[in-house]
Amino acid sequence: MSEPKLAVDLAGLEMHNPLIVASGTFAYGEEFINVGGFKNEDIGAIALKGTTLEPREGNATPRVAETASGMLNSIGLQNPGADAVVRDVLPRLRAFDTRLIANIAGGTVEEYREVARRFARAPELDAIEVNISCPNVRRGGAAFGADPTAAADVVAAVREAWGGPLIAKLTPNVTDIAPIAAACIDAGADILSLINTLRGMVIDTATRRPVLGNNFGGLSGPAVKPVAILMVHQVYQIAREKNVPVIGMGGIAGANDAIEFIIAGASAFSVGTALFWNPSVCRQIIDGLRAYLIEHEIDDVSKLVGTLKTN
Amino acid sequence: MSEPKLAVDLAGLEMHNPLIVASGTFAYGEEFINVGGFKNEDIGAIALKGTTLEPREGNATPRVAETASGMLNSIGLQNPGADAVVRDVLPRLRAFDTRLIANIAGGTVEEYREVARRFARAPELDAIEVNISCPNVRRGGAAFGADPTAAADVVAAVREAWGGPLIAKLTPNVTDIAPIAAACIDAGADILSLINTLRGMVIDTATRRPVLGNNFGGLSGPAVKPVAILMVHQVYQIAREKNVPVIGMGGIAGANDAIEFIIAGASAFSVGTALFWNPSVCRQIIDGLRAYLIEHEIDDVSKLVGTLKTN
Amino acid sequence: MEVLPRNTIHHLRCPVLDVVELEGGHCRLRFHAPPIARSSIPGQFVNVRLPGRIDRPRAFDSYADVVEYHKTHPVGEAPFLLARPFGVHRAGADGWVEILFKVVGRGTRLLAGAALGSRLDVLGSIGNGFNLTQPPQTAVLVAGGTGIAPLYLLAERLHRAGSGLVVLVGTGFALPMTLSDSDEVVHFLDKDVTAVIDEYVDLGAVVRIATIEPRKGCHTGTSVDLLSQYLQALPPGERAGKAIFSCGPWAMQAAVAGLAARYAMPCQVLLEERMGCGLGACMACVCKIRQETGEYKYKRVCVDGPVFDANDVGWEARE
Amino acid sequence: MEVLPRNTIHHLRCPVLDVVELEGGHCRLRFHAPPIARSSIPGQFVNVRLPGRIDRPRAFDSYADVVEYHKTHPVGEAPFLLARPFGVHRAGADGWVEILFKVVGRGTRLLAGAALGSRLDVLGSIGNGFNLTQPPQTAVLVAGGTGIAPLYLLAERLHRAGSGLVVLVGTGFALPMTLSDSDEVVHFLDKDVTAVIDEYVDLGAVVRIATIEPRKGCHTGTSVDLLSQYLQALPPGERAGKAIFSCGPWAMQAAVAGLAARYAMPCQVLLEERMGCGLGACMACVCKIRQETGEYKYKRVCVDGPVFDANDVGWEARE
Ligand SMILES: Cc1cc2nc3c(=O)[nH]c(=O)nc-3n(C[C@H](O)[C@H](O)[C@H](O)COP(=O)(O)OP(=O)(O)OC[C@H]3O[C@@H](n4cnc5c(N)ncnc54)[C@H](O)[C@@H]3O)c2cc1C
Ligand SMILES: Cc1cc2nc3c(=O)[nH]c(=O)nc-3n(C[C@H](O)[C@H](O)[C@H](O)COP(=O)(O)OP(=O)(O)OC[C@H]3O[C@@H](n4cnc5c(N)ncnc54)[C@H](O)[C@@H]3O)c2cc1C
Ligand SMILES: Cc1cc2nc3c(=O)[nH]c(=O)nc-3n(C[C@H](O)[C@H](O)[C@H](O)COP(=O)(O)O)c2cc1C
Ligand SMILES: Cc1cc2nc3c(=O)[nH]c(=O)nc-3n(C[C@H](O)[C@H](O)[C@H](O)COP(=O)(O)O)c2cc1C
Ligand code: FES
Ligand code: FES
Repeated sequence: MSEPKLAVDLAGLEMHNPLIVASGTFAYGEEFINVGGFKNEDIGAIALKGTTLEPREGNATPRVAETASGMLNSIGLQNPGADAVVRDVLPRLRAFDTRLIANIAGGTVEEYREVARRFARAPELDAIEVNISCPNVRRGGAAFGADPTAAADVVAAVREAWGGPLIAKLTPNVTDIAPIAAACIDAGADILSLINTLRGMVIDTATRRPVLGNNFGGLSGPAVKPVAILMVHQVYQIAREKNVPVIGMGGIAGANDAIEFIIAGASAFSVGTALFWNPSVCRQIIDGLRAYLIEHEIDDVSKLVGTLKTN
Repeated sequence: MSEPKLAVDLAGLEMHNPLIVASGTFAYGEEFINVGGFKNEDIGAIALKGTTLEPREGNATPRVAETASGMLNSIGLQNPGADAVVRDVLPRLRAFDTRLIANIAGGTVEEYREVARRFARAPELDAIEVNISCPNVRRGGAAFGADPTAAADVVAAVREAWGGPLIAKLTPNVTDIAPIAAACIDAGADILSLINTLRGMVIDTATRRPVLGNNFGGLSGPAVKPVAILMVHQVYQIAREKNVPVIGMGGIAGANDAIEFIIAGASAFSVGTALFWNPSVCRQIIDGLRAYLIEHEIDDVSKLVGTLKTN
Repeated sequence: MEVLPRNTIHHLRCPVLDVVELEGGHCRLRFHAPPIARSSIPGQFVNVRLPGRIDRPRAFDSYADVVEYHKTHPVGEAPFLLARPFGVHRAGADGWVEILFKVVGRGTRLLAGAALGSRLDVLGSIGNGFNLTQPPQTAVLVAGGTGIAPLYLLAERLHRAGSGLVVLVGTGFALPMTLSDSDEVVHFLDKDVTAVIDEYVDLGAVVRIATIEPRKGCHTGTSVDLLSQYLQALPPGERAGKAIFSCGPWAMQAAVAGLAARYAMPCQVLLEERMGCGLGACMACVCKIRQETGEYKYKRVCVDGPVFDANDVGWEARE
Repeated sequence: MEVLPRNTIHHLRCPVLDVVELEGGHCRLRFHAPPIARSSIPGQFVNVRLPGRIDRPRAFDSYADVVEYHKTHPVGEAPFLLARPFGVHRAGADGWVEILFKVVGRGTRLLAGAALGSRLDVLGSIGNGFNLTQPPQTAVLVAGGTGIAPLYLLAERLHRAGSGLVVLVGTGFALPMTLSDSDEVVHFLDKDVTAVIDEYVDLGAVVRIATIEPRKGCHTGTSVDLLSQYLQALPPGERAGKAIFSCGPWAMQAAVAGLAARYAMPCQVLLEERMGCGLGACMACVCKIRQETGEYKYKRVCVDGPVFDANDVGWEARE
C-alpha cells in the first residue's frame, strides 16, 4: 500500500497529522526544541499552556506527584497573561511549522470572552481551545464544565470574540458528559476535546499532609485512559450527529493508545504526560499509527475514526 | 509501645480490624479458604458479592480486562438471588470468624427494599451495604447513586427493612459527591463506603471491538487510588459532622495505601482488586498498618482517622 | 461428570529453574514448586505472575522488615499484572513444574524473559482436572496450537494407566515440541501425512499433525479435519472404550464437540477464558454450562472447570 | 547573575557501566553518554529513568519493527516512572557520566538495582550550571547530605581554574565518599575536627565534616555551623575573592544564604524541586526568584535554575 494519508481537517483546523501536544505539557512550545529527538514535524498542532487575562502566579509547590501509572498536577495556570502571550510568545512560534491552538481559561464568562478577544488579534493563531474545567468564581468555584448552562455560556462568549475553529475542552469530573457536550456544540463549539484531568489527591503518610502544595490536583497519564476512551466514545455519539469532530486524550503513551482513541471516535488526539517520560513519543506514535494503517489497508486516517463495533 | 488497638466499631459494626474484603472480589467468601497464605483472621469483615432479588446471569464474557495499574470488570451482578444467599450461603459462612456484610443491588427502589427484607431475616448478618451504583431501570438506566434524591430513596427503603448497621456505597462517577453523601446520611445511612468503580472502556485495536463483552466496565486497582483518596477526604468532611464513619477503598494494594485512606478520613477500608494479584495482601496490610502505628506511637487505629493536615 | 474434590490452592514464590525458547515464539518454563508438582492432576492450571525484580510485595520476616519495606516501597505503585493462567504441562517427582506457552502479549513476554533464579508468584494447582476415574482403552487427544501443552501431562498419566493414545494436533506454523518423520502410515490419513511429535511417540502414541500452510509430513488443514477423518474411518463397533480429550481455541473445540456428539463419543474439553482472580471469587471467567435441569448457566472456568464435558458446554453462546 | 545560553538537551539511551553501593544507602552509578559528558557544566543535572527491562518504548529500525512491537506491547501499560533529576557528579573525557545518590524512594531504588549493561533513559544536561565566569580565589563549597554529589564536578573545574577550595559537609550518618583523618588542624575549627574526604583533598581542598550524631573527627552539628565558624573566623579583609557555592536541603541552604548575606559574600545555590518534565514545559518545578524589578516570581528550577544567586531566592516562600 502507498503511504496512508495522515493529514486531517477538523472544522477548518488543518493539520498535517492528527497529533496535538496537550495544553500545559508543552508550555508555549519553545522548550522542546532544545531536546534531542524531538521533531517539530512529528506534531500536527501545539495546544499552548492555559492562558488567562491577567498573569497568574500559579499554585504552591510541590505541583506534581507521581501515582500508579499516572501523575497529579496542580500547576494552577501559571501564565504571563493573554497580552504577553499574544505580544511576545506567538510571534516567536511562527518559526514552528505546526498549527497553534491557544488554550484559554478564566474565572468568569467575561474573562473568557476577553481572553478570546485578545487572542483573536493574533494572526499566528489557528484555533482556540476553551478549558471549561476552570472554577467559576461567581458560583462558589464549581467548574464551568460541570454544568451544561455554564459551559454553554462560556463557549457562547468565546464564540462572539473568535471566528476561527473553536474547541471546547470537557472535564471528565461529571456525572454525565453527554448533555455538556451537546450544550457546548449548541453554543457554537466547532470541535470538542476531552478529557481534561480527573481530580485526585495523594497523601504523604510520613507527614500526613497532601503531597501537592495545593492539596489536590488533576490526574493524567496511562491510569486514566480507560475513563477517557469511554467518554470519547460517548461524546462521539452526540458530536457525529452534528458533524463536530472530537479530539481525544488521556493517557496516550504509544501508537496503540492513539489508535484506540481514533477507533472510539477521535479525529485527532493529544499527547500530554507521556512527553514527560518520553520526549520521543510523538515520533513513535506517528510511526506506529502509519504502520497500523498500512497493515490494516486503510489509506486515510479519517476512515478509522469511530470505527468501533460494539459487542 | 504495646500492641496498638486495631479493633474498630463503625456505628455498631464491630470488627477486630478495619480491613474489609470488597464486594465482588471475594464472592461469598468461601473461595479464598482454599488458598494457601490466606487467613480468615486477617480480615475484619467480608462484603459479600452484590445480590439482587432474583438470580442474575450477569454479562457476556470477557468480563475483565487489564489496564495500566488497574482492571475493568463487567461482571453484571451474577448472583443466585437473595433467597438462595440467605438460605444456602450465609449459614455456611458461620464458620468464618469475621463480620458479614451483605451487598445489595436492584433495579428499582422496591427491589432494594425487598432484598433488604430478605437479608434482614438472616441471623448471621452484621450489616447491609447498599450498592447505589446500579442503573435505575425506571429512569433510563442512570445510576441511583448519581442523584441525591434517587440515592436517598434507595437508602430510605432499605432503612425501613433493616435495623442493623446500614452502609451506603457511593459511586465516584458524579460531578459532586458531597450532596449525595449528605442525602444518604439524611435518609438513614449509618456508614458511607466509597469508591465503587470508575466507568471505563478498553478497545482491542486488532478487532476494533471493546475488549469487554459488555463494552464498558468499572475501573479498579491502584490506578484509581488518587481519585478515591480525594473523594474519601471530601465525604469525610460531611460525614464527620454527623458522626457517620466512612469506609474507604479504591486501589489499596499495601499498608501504605490503607494508611492514606485512614488519614483521609476512613475508619475502615476495603481491599478488592489487589486480592487478585496477591492473595496474601490482607496479612501484609495488617502487619504494615500495625508497624506504622507503633512507629508513630499511635495506640489505637481510630486516632489516625482523618488526621490529614491540609497545606 | 463427577466433580473432583477441590484441593488447596498453594500461593508460592517459585524460583525459575529453566526457560527455554522454542520454535515459533513458544517458551517452556520450569519452576520449583513441590506442593504443586505433587498435587497437580492433568487439566489443572497454575496462575502465574512475574513480580517486578524489586517492585513487589514480599513475605516479611519481622515488623522491622515491614517498616523498612514500606518506607521505600509505595506498594500501590508496583507494576500491576493480573496472574496469567497456564495448564500444567509437566511436573517432576523432585518438585518442578513446567508450563509451555506462546508469547502473545505482555504477560507471556515478561515470563519468557524471566531470569533464571528469579521468583514467580504462583497459585496452583487450580480447577478440576480431566475426569480419569475410568481411563479409556484409547484416548484421542485433540490439540489446537498451545492446547498441546496441558494435554501432555494427561497423555503421561493415561499412558501410565494403560490407555492407548491417538494425538491429533493442529498448528499455525510451528510446534513447541520435537518433530520427526515416521514411516508408519496411519490408516485414517493420506500416506503423505507422517510427521510426529517425539515426546508423544515416546509414550507409544499415534501422532499426526495438521497445519494451515502446507508443510511436509503434515496434513494441510486443522486438527478438526484429522479428528473427522479418524472418526469416519473408525468402525462403529470400535467406538466403545475410546474417549476424546480436547484443548484449544473455542471454535476448534466447538467443532470437536460437534464431532464427538455426532459419533456419540465421550469428550472432555479444557476451556480458556479471561480471568480476574483465578480463584472462583470474581465471576469473571464464566462460560455457559448445562445443568442437571437442562438449563444453561454461567459456571466459572477457573474452579468449576477448566475441564467440562463437551456435551454440557453452551457452544453457541459465544462466537 | 549572567545566564548561560541554553544548550541542547540530549535524549539518550545510556548503558550502565557501573553501579557501586556505598555507605549509608548511597549509590554511585556510571553510564555511557558522550554528548552529555562532553557538554556538562558543574551544577547541571541529568534526568534519569530506568526503563522496564522489556516493557519500554524503544527506538525502531523499521516499520516492521514498530508493527511487531505494538502487537505484543500495550505501550500504555509500560511501568510509569517520571524521570528523576540528579546533579552530574563527575564526567570523563571518554564519555562516561556519574551520578551519586541516596536511595530514598522507588526511583532511586530501581536505579540502585540497575543491571550492568542495561540502558537508562537519560535527558541531559539540563539547566544553567554555576556561574564560573570569574572563578573566585577561594571557593567555599557547602554541602548538606547528597548535596555533596553535584559539588564535586564544580570542585574539579574550580581546581583546574586555579581556585582554592574549602569544603564543608554536613551529613546524617554516612558519606558516600572516602573518609580519612588529617593531622592538619584548620584554624576556624576545634582541633578535634579532623575528618576529611580524600577525593576533595586530592584537589587540594581544605575539607571538614559535620555530623548530627557525634562521630570521631567530625564536628557535631551541621554544615551551616561549619560555615558560620569559618566566616566568623575570616578577617573581613579576606572576604574579597571568596565565594560560596551550596547544595543541600532547602532549610540548610536558606541558612547558608542568610550567612552569605550577613557577611556580604557572593553565594550560588543549587535548588531541588519536584519535577514533571524537567524540560521547562510544565511549570511544576518552580521557586520564587527575585526579578530585576525587585518582585518575586515563580521561576523554573529545571531550566531557569537549578543554580540561583542566593540573594535572589525567596527563601521564606517555602518552609
Ligand atoms: C485454564 C487455562 C489454561 C491455559 N493454558 C495455556 C497453556 O498451557 N499454554 C498457553 O500458551 N496458553 C495457555 N492459556 C492461555 C494463556 O492464559 C494466555 O495466552 C495468556 O494469559 C496471555 O497473556 P498475555 O499477557 O501474554 O496476553 P494479553 O493478551 O496481553 O493478556 C491480556 C489479558 O487477557 C488474558 N488473556 C489473553 N489471552 C487469554 C486466553 N487465551 N485465555 C485466558 N486469558 C487470556 C490475560 O491473562 C490477561 O489478563 C490458558 C488459559 C486458560 C484459561
Ligand atoms: C536539580 C536536582 C539535582 C539533584 N541532584 C541529586 C544528586 O546529585 N543526588 C541525590 O541523591 N539526589 C539529587 N536530587 C534529588 C533526587 O532527585 C531525589 O532524591 C529523587 O528524585 C528521589 O526519587 P525517588 O523515586 O527515589 O523518591 P520518591 O520520593 O519516591 O519520589 C517521588 C517523586 O518525588 C520526586 N522527588 C523526591 N525527592 C525529590 C527531591 N529531593 N528533589 C526533586 N524531586 C524529588 C521524585 O523525582 C519523584 O517524582 C536532585 C534533585 C534536583 C531537583
Ligand atoms: C502538568 C499539566 C498541566 C496541564 N495544564 C493544562 C492547561 O493549562 N489547560 C488544559 O486545558 N489542560 C491542561 N492539562 C491537561 C492536559 O492537557 C490533558 O488534558 C491531560 O493531561 C490528559 O492527557 P495526558 O494523560 O496525555 O496527559 C495539563 C496537564 C498536565 C499534566
Ligand atoms: C470483579 C469485581 C466485582 C465487583 N462487584 C461489586 C459488587 O457486586 N458490588 C459492589 O458494590 N462493588 C463491586 N465491585 C467494586 C469493589 O467492591 C470496589 O468498590 C472497587 O473494586 C474498588 O476497590 P479496589 O480498587 O480495591 O478493587 C467489584 C469490583 C470488582 C473488581
Ligand atoms: S477468574 Fe475469578 S471466578 Fe474465575
Ligand atoms: S519540571 Fe517541568 S518546567 Fe521544570
